[in-house]
Amino acid sequence: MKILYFAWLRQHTGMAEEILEPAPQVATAGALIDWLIDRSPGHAAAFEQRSSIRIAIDQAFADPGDSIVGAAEVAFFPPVTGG
Amino acid sequence: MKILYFAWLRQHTGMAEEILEPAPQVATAGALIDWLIDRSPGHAAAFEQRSSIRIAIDQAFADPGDSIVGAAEVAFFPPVTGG
Amino acid sequence: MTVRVQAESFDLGAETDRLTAGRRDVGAVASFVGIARETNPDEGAEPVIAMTLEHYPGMTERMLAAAEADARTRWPLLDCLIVHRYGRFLPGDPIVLVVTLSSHRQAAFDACAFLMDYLKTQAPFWKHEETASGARWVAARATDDAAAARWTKKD
Amino acid sequence: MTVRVQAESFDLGAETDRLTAGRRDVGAVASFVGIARETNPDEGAEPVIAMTLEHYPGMTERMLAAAEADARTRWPLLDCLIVHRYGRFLPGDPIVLVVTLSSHRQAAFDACAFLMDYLKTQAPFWKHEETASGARWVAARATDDAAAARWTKKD
Repeated sequence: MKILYFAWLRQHTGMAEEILEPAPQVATAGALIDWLIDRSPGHAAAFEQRSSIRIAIDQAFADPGDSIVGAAEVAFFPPVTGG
Repeated sequence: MKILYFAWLRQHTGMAEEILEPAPQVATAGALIDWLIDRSPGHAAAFEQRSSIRIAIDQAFADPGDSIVGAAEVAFFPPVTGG
Repeated sequence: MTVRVQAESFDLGAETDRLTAGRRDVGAVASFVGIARETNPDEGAEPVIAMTLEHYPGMTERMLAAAEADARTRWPLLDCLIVHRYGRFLPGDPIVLVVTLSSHRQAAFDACAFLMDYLKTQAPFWKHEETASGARWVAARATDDAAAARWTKKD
Repeated sequence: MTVRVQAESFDLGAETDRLTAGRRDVGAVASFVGIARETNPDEGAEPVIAMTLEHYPGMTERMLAAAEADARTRWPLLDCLIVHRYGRFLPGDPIVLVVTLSSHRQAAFDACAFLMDYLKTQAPFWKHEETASGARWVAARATDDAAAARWTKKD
């Protein structure tokens, strides 16, 4: 599974993306965040303002409760500030 | 006093403008229309759809009851259909 | 802040480049170009071969300048351009250009729409259309008046 | 109907000329250009030296195409163009272009404003501003969300 980080999440994790295989019990986007937070202090910092973090599963906006089973790509980012 | 005609009023009168000195008792735009109607069949035809005719006195929209005393320019035209 | 009433065509890109050149405060440039159409606004009517716009020289410029001044009191505009052509046009010919510059998009959009509604309903222009079966003066459209009335109801 | 996400700049005049070329059915071309500003949206904040827009390649294009399809179901558009740039911009640099073509002006204006509200609030772009005292990620603005919400309340 490809995990993508944008904006200040990318700066905290120190990477734009990583390829990971989460444990089988990590079935939702919210559970994936819990799992990622344990990977490094940078990951923990990235997800600190957790309520403001937006999620996309396979390039579609998603909620923390949405399933990531079978997803190829999960992205985490701040609220968008385009144009 | 310069009298201006636009669009189909101009076509009916056969002229874009004329310089006239209305009789002294012709004090309002409405009275001026009455006075102009008697000048020619073309003028009468121009003012036939009288309720739809718009008036400008010295380049400002006006009503039939508005005074033309001292005005330099009175224009008559159909509802505008710009742009 | 500029108003031009002219026979010549205009260039949207050149006009907006000129308006924004050297500025660092403009965030939003809204623009509108009105074009002569072959299709008649009345359903099922004949195609338009050409259209002639007649106007009231002097009064037109005065009214467009007043409309622009009105727009500037309603929205925080950084600059504004109105170009309106007169004469004979073929389908596809550009007729009217409005460009509004502001810090934020909503002011630019609203002022641009306001000025176009004004041009359509208040400015002394008259449209004469040629079709295969003859020519006619175009009647005022109720939808245009309704669009313009939005801006007075607001107050 | 075109969506482009690119680093290169764009030319408003050339794009609208291309969209209208040879057509006789277009009466209204509404367009919007969003430009990098020196002035910070927050009152009293420091001048912006430069701004970097980061985006989510793939998802951005997909979302803009969906927004365009949505606009086409809401308004009778004859054509539509969205160009959004990414990268680093100086004040005065053009960032985003939306052009909408319709028979009538209201549809063109509304669709253009709708697409801009969508770009500001839904498309995955993130703005990073540099000022004399440092750099920061720009926070989402409540007024932008309110502007976008207009279009959902309607239905």
